[in-house]
Amino acid sequence: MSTEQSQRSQRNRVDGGLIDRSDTRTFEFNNKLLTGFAGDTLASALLANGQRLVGRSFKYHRPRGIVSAGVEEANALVELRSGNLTEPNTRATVTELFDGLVAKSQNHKGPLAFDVMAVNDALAPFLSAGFYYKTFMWPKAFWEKLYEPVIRAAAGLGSLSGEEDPDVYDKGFIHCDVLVVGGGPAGLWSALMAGRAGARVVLADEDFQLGGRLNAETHTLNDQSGASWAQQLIAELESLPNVRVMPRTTVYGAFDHGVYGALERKTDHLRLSEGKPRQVLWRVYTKRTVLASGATERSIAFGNNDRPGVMLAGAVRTYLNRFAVTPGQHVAVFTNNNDGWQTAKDLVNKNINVTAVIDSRDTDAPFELNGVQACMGAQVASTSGRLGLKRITLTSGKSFEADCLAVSGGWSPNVHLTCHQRGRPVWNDTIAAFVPGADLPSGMLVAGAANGELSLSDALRSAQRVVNEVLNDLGLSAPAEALPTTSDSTVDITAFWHVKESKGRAWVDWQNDVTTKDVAQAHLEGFHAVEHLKRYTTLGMATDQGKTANVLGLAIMAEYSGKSIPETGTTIFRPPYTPVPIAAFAGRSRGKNFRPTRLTPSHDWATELGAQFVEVGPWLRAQWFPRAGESHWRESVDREVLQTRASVGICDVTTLGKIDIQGADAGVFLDRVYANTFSSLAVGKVRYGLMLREDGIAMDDGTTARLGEHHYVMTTTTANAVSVFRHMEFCRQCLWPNLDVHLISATDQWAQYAVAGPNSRSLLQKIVDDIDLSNEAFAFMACAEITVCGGTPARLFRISFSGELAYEIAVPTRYGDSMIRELMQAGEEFDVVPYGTEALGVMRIEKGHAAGNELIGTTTAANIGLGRMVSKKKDSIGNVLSEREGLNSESDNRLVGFIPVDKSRELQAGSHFVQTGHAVVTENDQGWMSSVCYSPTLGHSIGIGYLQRGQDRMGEVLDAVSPLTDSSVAVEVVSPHFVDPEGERLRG
Amino acid sequence: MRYSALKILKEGLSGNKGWKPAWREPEPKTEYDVVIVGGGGHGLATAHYLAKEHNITNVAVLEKGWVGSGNVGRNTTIVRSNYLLPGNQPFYELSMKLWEGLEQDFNYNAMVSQRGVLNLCHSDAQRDAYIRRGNGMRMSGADAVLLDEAGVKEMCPFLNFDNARFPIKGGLWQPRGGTVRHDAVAWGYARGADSRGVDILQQCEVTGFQMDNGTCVGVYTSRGSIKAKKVAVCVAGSSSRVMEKAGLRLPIESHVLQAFVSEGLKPVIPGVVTFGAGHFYISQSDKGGLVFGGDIDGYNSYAQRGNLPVVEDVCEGGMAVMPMIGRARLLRMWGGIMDMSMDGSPFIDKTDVPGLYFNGGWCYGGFKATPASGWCYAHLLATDTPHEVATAMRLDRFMTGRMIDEKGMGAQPNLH
Amino acid sequence: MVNNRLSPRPALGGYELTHAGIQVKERVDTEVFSLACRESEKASVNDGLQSSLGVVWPEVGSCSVSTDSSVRVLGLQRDQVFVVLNSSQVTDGLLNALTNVAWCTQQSDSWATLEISGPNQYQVLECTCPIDLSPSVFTEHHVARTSMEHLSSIIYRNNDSFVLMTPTSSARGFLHMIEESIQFVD
Amino acid sequence: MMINHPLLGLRDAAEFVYLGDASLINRPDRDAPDAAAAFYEYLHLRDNPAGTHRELWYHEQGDRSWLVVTRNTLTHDIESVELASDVARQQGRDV
Repeated sequence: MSTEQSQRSQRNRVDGGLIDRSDTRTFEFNNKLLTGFAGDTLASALLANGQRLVGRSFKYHRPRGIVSAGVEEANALVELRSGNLTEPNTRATVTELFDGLVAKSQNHKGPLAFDVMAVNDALAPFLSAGFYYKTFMWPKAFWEKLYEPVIRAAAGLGSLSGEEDPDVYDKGFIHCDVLVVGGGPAGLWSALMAGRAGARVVLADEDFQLGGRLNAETHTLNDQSGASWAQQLIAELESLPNVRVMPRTTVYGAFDHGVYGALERKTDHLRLSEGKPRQVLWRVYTKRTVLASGATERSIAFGNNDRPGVMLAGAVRTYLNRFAVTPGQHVAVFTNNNDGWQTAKDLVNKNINVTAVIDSRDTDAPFELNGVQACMGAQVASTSGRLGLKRITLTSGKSFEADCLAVSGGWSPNVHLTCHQRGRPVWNDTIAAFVPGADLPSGMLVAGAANGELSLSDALRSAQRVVNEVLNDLGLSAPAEALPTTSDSTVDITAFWHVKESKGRAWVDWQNDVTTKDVAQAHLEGFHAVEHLKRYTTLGMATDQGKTANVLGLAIMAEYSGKSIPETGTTIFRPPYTPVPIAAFAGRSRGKNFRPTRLTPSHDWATELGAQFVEVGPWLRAQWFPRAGESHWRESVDREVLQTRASVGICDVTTLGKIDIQGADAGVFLDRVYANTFSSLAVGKVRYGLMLREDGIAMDDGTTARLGEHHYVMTTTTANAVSVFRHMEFCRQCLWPNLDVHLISATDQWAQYAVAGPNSRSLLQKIVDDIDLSNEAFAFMACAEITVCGGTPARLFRISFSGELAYEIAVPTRYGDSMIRELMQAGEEFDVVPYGTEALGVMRIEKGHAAGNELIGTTTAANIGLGRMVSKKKDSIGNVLSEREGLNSESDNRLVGFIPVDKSRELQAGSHFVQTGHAVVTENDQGWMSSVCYSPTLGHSIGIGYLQRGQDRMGEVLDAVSPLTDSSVAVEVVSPHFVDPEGERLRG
Repeated sequence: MRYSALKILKEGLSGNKGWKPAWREPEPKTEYDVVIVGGGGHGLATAHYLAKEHNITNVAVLEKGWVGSGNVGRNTTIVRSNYLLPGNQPFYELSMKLWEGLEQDFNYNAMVSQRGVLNLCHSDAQRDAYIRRGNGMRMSGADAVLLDEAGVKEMCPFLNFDNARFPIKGGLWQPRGGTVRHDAVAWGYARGADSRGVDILQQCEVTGFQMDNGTCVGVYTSRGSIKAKKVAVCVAGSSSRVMEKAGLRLPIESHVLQAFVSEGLKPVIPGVVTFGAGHFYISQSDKGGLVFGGDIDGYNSYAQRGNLPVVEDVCEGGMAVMPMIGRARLLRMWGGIMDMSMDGSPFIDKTDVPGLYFNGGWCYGGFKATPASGWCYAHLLATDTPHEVATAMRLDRFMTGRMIDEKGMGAQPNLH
Repeated sequence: MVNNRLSPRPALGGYELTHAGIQVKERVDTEVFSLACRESEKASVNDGLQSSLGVVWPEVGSCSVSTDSSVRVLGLQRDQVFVVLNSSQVTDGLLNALTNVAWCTQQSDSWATLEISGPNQYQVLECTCPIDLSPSVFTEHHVARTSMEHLSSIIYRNNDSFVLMTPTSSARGFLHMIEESIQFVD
Repeated sequence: MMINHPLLGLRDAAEFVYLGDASLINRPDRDAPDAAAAFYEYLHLRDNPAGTHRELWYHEQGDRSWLVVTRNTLTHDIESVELASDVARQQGRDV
């Protein structure tokens, strides 16, 4: 389409503005191809094309149009883009127009102009505030089957695609001295002064075009237009190396201690993001914040004030002056202040027909406008026009033609960020609005309209005052620069909220369809508290969070209850200031990158072997190593177990936490953190240790080796490595700060492999350099620092988790890959088998070792049969509270073994135990099965679990019941040590 | 005023001008049989059941702000009875049964929506633990269904099955779980209690306890002093602050829990879904907002607001398990103050002070407990014996070592 | 005894990349030792460090660099520092010296080390690193330990580049994060 | 939140892990006659004020120091930050 053609189709386009007419942009709204220009928003382009009807309201499906030109938009919400890029509830008023943009209206069945759901509007008398709380209760079953599904189906506005968001998102951190929120006159001035003074400044503005109202008004500064003055300041700001100018960036929240959240929209103005982050969520750390977030205009409630064409008066000026669009050809104005008059004036100057200015103030008109009828002390009673405004009627009966009604109910400062830390705004009668209170977030100062200083000269003066204070706080000197001289106007408001003689419903919250009658009814039913009003009527709970509606609603409530507005109070402003995509808060932490992955040193080698991997906390571990011909995981696991028990197997156990403990008091320290004693452990020996929490419950277990007089190496379980380290630092720094003991994690330092099975000694003997591994020289629970493979330093521990003769050998991680390959090669003659976590688990159950399924944070030492290990001769963490009565009951659970009476049956972990034939109810619950496996060694299913008085019930037959999995198996209580109960193999 | 479809019709036709206040706004009397401190869900439910089940109607509920201004009005509305331990599970199952009859009970539609609660599991060990839990639920009379990966996929095809850091292995599903419109619970109980003669006193802050020879005989309030035969404190979130006025220290810390809601969306999420490898749970409200949350911020706070790390943590969990919500926008974040107890379980008990009773320590699970909490607290107040499903919820259990520690985290409130 | 010697393998295989005005290189020639001592022993430890390596025990958050820049001590904790030096400098004599000075632990294999440089390095790092790295604040004499995208890291300056140390087991994820950041650079 | 680390300056609280009431430093004497009651109170009956609270934070993603942070639980304002080991020594935890 040629520029000329597109100009013609944009019938509401006027002269001027900040759009680029040389850059035509084609877009689609409800399958209709339209054009606009670079610099347009979707809303301005729609208005340019005469598209007034853009959506349907939430509850009554009323036809709705564009009301604002900013983030406060309540009505013009569209589904932007399509397919998996669909963005529901997108405000057309802040959507930058790009070539190829596709948007659809929302919340209607059938075409936008003929929404069948609009029947709700006819039923409105029965759907008033809170109606759903009072009905749908009979008959009882109908709620779930009929009423609720119908209500739910009608809920919501736009739709998600149901597909994964394909865009990427990023996060970032910015440090600065001064964060300036808002790039209007006050923000630009503050940023420039701070920048010139040498402060590190961040200037963030939600708009793609900085300048704020300067771009929307016809004010002049030093005889320049507002927009060009803004351009000049922006250019200088961008030239300063210590200033970061961030357009398209919304500071959405003020958090503790000078932390601000900001969302930068990087590619939302482009058709595709092309692999770059769509948005970046910045965390801004700042010393001072200048909040220059401006103000938002309110409406007035009167009959049918929701018709497409009824708009905010300031927004009309924005469209006219910035976007070169007139929202109508015959515009009327309804105002309670001078600002509405400014709209009429700007329209007249653009030769748009202004049919009337209706002013609720019973005073003289602030100025005369040629050909414009002024109705002072007048009120609009109603409007007409099915899908768009055609006429307005005053309470006096007078009526005017209008396809646009510009309404100005006064301006509310955007105090949101001042309240994010529970500060409360205070009421200012002069401007009939809430302004920031005294309890601001620390480090925040407010300038300009956000502070209730609504005129341009006041805004600049306050910016000057605020930035000087900021610079003084920072120890910087303020540059000497006089404020520009400005054309100016005062708002001069007389509070006026709603037209009592309205014909038809008068809307307070457009999006959630809350009317003045709903407010009245809430009052009638005793919902006087402002939070009750909000919750009962849903006032202010829509996507705009009541930016235009809240003050109106509570002012009307105040009127009904005969209280003042400050007495009535406000609801709480919560972050975010404007909605933020959930994906932006997640950033890169999604999919496989949700959390870090830790890989073991043998990972590549295991991958080459085709190992199946499993997530174990942060780690990926080999679960089993399938071989050709094995079709079921059990085949692989059984083979790994049997071969290990028959000859030798190797398993990567690097993931166990390793803590290096050194210091003159290392032994004393260990005695205090472990329930059992370590100071007496001989150098070159390893001991099993049980660690309790201070409440006497088992925290972790593992082996600790004494490598030297003052040097121990502790192993923790994989899962608890981090929390045990933290706990030990607590003990070291907070409880016994004078002990000479030092901790450092060595988990990543060492690649550690378990070598288990009767041939493990023979295998290792081939690897180690000159050390005698015979039972005499290196007995069970021995350890040593050695070298392997001709000089590589290593640590060797003779410990066993499998119950076999076994060792763990550790080499520096850089040798880990080489080591596993060497071990496998050396083991070839023994038919060595690598085994994974499944076989490891089978062997430990066969051996009756408690592990993660057993140590669940409620387990006492007695539960796992280690009660005697808690030394009473010394103080240790958990020692005293482990003696509490409730942890030492005779009837306590004990860890015992279970075998199915019918050996062909499979046991089920998570089964509960009841006495044979007893009812499967809580009262008869005697414990549960914690771990089960098929034991290839025994040839049947085995389990370990907790049973009341289990130690005294060997041989008893019980039911292991699992109603959840429909199983009930008769089991015999046995010792948990299924294999080699005397421990001959591991000592051999 | 009784509510019905007919009533709505009648009022609708006459301009909705005949509605009466949902509850009275009486002046405080000088003395009551029972004074309940705290006009939240639990306090109002207690009053309702005291009146309805025990015929004790000379009762006042004292609320420092407005009815329902505490956690009953700022939670994520989930109800379920999928607890692990015998000290908890029968209690929550009683609560579930009371939810199921609630609307008829108090003539108010709280929109109990039993669309199911699905807890995802991501490892064999987690599945084993869920089986143990599910079996315990079934043994207490609750419903529970174990789903494998295919079963989860059928129910929630939009979850991340292809590219997950912690793949979904299955889930434990409680079909009767779901959500309830939170404010309506407070309002419904308030109406139920009020209609039976209970005085609901808003803007009435308790400033102290009247003691006589070591016995609590009433309270001092911002609206004057009030005598009572029994004083029942029920102010979760502020328990330590209030009980301190009676000289009592509690095994409780106050922590902030944040919650989030998205813009309104057409229905996409069938019930409640919880992620098992991170802190994230979600449901969709009757109005279409995605209501979600995760872990507590983790530090003591009375500020009713949180900070960014947890916001990000929750959304990371959401995107990890449910990447279709990425383009939905987070509309509002808020915080409530939780009574985090030392074992993650609540208290419904007498105190060492005669005449003074305590209900609190609900951690972030208090909403679902509201009916049973009121029921059992009313039972305790009326009979001076604990209700049979609440016998383990004792204040002295840390002294005796009989904790109810569902998560096994020990005396570390921010980990429960 | 087998005859095959074990061959070392760097955590990231000796990674190198130049893209979008960024250079990234894995350092494969450094060794890291942790030294720990009590407050009361610091003076003597300091003397030992001076005489053996020409460095001092730095304050937490600071570095001490030898005059020839071959040895750098990272002040990571009040009672614990990392000595970073070139592999070629590691001799039995040096190890003895370190062990005699304070409680010493080999940490070389715990960490993968990346050096990142180029004009866009700030743009890359500001996406993931919460530390203020601006030259006026974070100088050659600073070091910080922090978390980047849930990954532990130690960061310090080396002339015009940044050195990042991260635990070996998650080093591939860390590298992926850096690569992604580079890809995101405008 | 930002914690003004006594050695490192302002650091994001996200780098820290919270424990709770700083009186957890005052671990009772196991050999005292009332040890059972003392340990019960020490572990379970912690300070939970609405106002100034002394509490333990651990700089896990930093210098691994335990800190005593004095913070207002109503406003989150932080009054002071000390090294817990220094506090512990001052409080006489010498063995």
